[in-house]
Amino acid sequence: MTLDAWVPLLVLCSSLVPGLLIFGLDESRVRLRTTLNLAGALTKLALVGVMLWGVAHGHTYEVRIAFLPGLDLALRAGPLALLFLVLSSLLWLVTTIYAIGYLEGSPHRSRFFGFFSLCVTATVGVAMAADMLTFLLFYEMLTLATYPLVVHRGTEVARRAGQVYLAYTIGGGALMLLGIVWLYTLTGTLEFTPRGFVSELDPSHHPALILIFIFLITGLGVKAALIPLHAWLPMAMVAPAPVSALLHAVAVVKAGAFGIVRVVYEVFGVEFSALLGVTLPLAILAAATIIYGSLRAIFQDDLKRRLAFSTVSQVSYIVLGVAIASPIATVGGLVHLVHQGLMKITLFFCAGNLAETLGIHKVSEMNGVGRRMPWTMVAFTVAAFGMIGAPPVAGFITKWYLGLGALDAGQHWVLVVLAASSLLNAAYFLPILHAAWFREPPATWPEEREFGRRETARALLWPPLITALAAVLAGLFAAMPFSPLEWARFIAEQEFTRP
Amino acid sequence: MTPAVLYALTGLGLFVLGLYALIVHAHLLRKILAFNVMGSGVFLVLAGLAGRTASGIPDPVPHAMVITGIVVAVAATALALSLMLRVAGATGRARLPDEHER
Amino acid sequence: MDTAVWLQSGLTAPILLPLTGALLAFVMRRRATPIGLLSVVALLGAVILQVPSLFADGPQRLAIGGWGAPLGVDLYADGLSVAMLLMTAVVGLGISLYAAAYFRDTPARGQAFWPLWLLLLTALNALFLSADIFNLYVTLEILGLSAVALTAIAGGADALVGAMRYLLVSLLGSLAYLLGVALLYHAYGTVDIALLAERIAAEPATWAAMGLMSAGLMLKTALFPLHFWLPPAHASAAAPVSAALSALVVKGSFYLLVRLWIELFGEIAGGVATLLGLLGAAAVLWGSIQALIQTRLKLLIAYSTVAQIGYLFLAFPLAVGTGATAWSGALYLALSHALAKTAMFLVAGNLLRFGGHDRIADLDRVVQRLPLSMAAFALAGVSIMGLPPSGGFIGKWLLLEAALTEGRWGWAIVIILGGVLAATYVFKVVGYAFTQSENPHQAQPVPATMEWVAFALAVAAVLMGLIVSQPLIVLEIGNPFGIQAEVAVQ
Amino acid sequence: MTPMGFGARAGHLLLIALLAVIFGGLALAVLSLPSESPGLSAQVEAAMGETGVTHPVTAVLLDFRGYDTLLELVVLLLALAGVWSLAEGSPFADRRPGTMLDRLSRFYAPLMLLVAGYLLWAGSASPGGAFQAGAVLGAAGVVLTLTGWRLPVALAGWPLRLILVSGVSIFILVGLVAFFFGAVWLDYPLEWAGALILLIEAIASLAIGATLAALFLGGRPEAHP
Repeated sequence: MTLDAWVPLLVLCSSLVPGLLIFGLDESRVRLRTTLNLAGALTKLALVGVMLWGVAHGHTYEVRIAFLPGLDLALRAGPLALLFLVLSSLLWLVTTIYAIGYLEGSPHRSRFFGFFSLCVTATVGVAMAADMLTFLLFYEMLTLATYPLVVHRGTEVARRAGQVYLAYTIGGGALMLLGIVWLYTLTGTLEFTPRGFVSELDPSHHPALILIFIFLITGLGVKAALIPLHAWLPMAMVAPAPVSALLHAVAVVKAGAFGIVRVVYEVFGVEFSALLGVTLPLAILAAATIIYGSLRAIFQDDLKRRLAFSTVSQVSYIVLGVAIASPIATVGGLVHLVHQGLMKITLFFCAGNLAETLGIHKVSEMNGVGRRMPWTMVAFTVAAFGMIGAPPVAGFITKWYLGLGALDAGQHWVLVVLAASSLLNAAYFLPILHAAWFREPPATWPEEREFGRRETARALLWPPLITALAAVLAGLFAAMPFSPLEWARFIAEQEFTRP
Repeated sequence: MTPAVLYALTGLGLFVLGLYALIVHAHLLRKILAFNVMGSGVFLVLAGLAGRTASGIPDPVPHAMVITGIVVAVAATALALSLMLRVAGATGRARLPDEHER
Repeated sequence: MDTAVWLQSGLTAPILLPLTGALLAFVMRRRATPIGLLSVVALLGAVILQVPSLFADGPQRLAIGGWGAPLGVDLYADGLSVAMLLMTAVVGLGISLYAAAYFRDTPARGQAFWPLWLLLLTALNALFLSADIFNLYVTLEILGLSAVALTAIAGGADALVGAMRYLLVSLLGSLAYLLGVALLYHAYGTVDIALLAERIAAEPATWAAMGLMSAGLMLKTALFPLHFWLPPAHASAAAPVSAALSALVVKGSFYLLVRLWIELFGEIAGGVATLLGLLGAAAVLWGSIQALIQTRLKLLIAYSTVAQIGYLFLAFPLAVGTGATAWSGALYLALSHALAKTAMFLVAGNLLRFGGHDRIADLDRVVQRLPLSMAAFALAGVSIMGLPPSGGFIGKWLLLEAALTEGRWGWAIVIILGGVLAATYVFKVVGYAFTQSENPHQAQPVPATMEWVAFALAVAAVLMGLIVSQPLIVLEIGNPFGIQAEVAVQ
Repeated sequence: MTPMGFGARAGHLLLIALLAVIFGGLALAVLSLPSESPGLSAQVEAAMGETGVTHPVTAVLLDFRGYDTLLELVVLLLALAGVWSLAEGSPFADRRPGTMLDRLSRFYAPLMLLVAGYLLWAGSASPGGAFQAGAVLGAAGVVLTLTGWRLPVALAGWPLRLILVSGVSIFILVGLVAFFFGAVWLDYPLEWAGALILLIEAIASLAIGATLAALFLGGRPEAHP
């Protein structure tokens, strides 16, 4: 094995090994646990940085392990993988810092951080998987690693939520398995290939391929929370805030969306998908999810549930971008993978801060909170504007490219969806902002904790500020090399350019 | 019908008869006896059909098998009876409880 | 040592080592535990040492007493036998280590356990190595009787009644099998499997023998609807015994059925294969649903065994046309199920020891209090559900591949559905392990050995999914599935 | 096993019909067998010279299929181990016979030993052998047990267990002798075969007799005073 082949494995191990070590740690070893967590996160970030530089300069990072006869387990860090890798390793670091602050003094932290690390391991595995089988492996591992986080609190509500979460994800995984084995019996390979590997099949197999597409997308759509498979997501809100942040912005829903990207571009090929006639239904489904999620969000008083429905809506931008099947829309969809992550994680961090510091769980309790916690609410505001699509925050870039792409592909109806969605986004975010900044604060907060001069604990405050800043920078410097947008263009070129 | 076949058919009859008793009777002792009847039937088939030789001297191999089979049956019966006594001691009846466990 | 002696010690050691251990443990009651552990370690060593020579020389045949078939009894080892031997030795070692700790407080039961347990291992190994259908009858009887006696060791009305029912079923199965042997011998003049394979023809005697032997073995393997005896017996036995019954004993009769099917009956069976598959499918669904509605952990695990046995029988129809893929899949499932199910039953034993009960809804935060055991349960569950990477996943993948290659949708859906149901019942347990019970209970200490053994076996079940090629190559030694003869690994 | 549930008449008739079908099928199979079949007679005949015994059934039992017989001894031992694991004491702990029974048994027991010895010896040439001898020995043990004779406490522990396992043990050991002659397990050297088989049979019948008697006793003799 060359040195380059080791890098993907090291990326996996940088969270796997600390995770396993943490399981064995006694609850009281706070410092060692924190050291392991941060060392793992920093190592991963550094390794991913190396790969980013390498891939931009033409290196390939690939490792294979013989598995079944004719099938390998393979990890490969290509441009698309790196988009997701950079996002997840960056946000892991931030979330870890946040979680350390958030869970200070609460029980079972070794278990929590252990599964947290496994969760990230699975996510980077999903990102680097070079074929459907490896993808499935990490995809299922993600399900298993997140379950203990969802039921972490050990209440009856948490157990029920866990049950629902599993029912959806295991069912989805089973459909995917069926689709994957079927695909394998037809093609004899599962390797992700730019522009797909099924277009050569005899046209008599096209009905089978359409069914396989449906199986795979259904399986992935569960995690990506496409309607009607989204019900688990709001229920999973019983988990601690860092988990919600992780589920929504980095790991679970992103793994689903990323999988859809892989399937459309590198299993079927976007042009062949359009030929099969499966992209338009997918686009309509995504559009319906966007509108439905936003509509439901408006009527949630529970802040985390409102954010959850917002996630349902926002993740489908990615799917929409993919399903429009034009190069420009692809850029919009891919870049939203990163943008939505930055913005949504900020929002969840802020929600967690409000709950931890003031005991605020509901939108109706947020009157005047901007005065009590200005920095938190600044971050929240930035991210909310991003979600609505106001420039210069990153969300604007997404919507711009999606709109251009839809025009380019002649799908004008998408513009209506985008406009409606932005209005709805505004409808569920602006009242919050208005209440937080312009209403009088109540005499007492539901459950206030004292943090001295600062508005809240330092480990809780910095992460949302950093991610909010990142969301702004991603929007402002979208044209710079290595910006998410430029990277998404780099990928889109590979997927569409034909000799 | 040669005697060999007659023995074999008798053996089959015993086998099926034993099976009937095994299913129908509730008392464990009867079940154990039924199993012994079945076993005898099998041994009769095994040994009876060994007589189909031209010389009239039966094939010795099935006879050795029957001896082995009998010893196994004796051992199994001993264990079964012992177990039956324990079941009777523990539940007060030498029969299996009704089918609620199915 | 010259090769001849080496060869025969390779074939006889798996039988003689545990047998000698059993005799010594029987005579020297007070030393039974160290004797037992030593024999099982030696057994594992002997089986492992045998593998390289099989790779080098292909399948091995040993004519005991120098006579050779048809007069004498032959031992025969190919990849299939060795895979089963390895499974037995590994799981056997795990169960032995566990039992040593489990019976520490009840020495009388321990002294009764060891000879019976070593005889059970003897019987299994003799069964996996025998090439003679009458000899196989004797091994089946040893297997059945030792399993029954072990079940009864737990004492208590449940265990005794379970053992009694098990005994009757086991004896009935053996007699049906023996009648089949009688018919085959008198029809073809031999009881050697290889010779029978040459002579067998599609005629009434063969069909009758097939019916009798298959029915007997199905009864012993607890294939739906003949599974009724299994849950009460497996659930009421002592933990190490439950593990042995579910992991190993039912595999013995299943192995024999596969052997007979491949060598003798497969060609002439016709629609019977489909019937076996349908019963298997029914077992998958029925067993899983029953597992799901159980309120006691050990019964849940026992019904899970009923379901998993069903999976094994899906290979019978799927092998028609796809051959090695389907058989490899079923055997892979059997091997990883042995590891996973042992781990599960041992965990159940730990929980029983810990809380004094196995009511699922009252597990009361065992995730925190016995983390290692619950980790073992969850990991074993991963394999039972068939999620990657685990041995169970590989088995299901191969079965699915066999089903979909031929476009047999019905079987594929059963395979998938069974996995989803398995996930539901496994996570039912895991979910309750996180929550606080309304009936908090006294906690008894659980010896560390008992936790670590379960954990190690569960990890092994998962690792089976990462080291796939080696077990598959072992399985192919001597081409036991009789297909693709030209590409068989020699 | 549905004893009472099948009480319904229809179910009962169905069962009988099913069993009749099974019988019919099996009978058809038996009737379809060739009316004449030598089985393995000829091969046994041909190989008798290499066995050291002259009775074919004994040759099959102890030589050709000696391995089966070894396992069969294991089954007996196993049953005993099972019975012992079930019951700690014997139900015949304190039972005294009447005078008549006592005297008769003292007369019969030695006679039965003699008969057993004869059966054993005869087995190499005519019907008889280890199992028949062992059965008679076992019966002697049963008679003695019933008439109140008890194994001395000093012998009831490991010495008894040693006797019980001696049958299987001698089989294994004699089998291993072949190893040192470079032959296959359980292959007796021709010139020794007769003697070795007799040795195995002698010890095996003792073990079988002891096992059968112990099975009848139903519990470990040393477990009660």
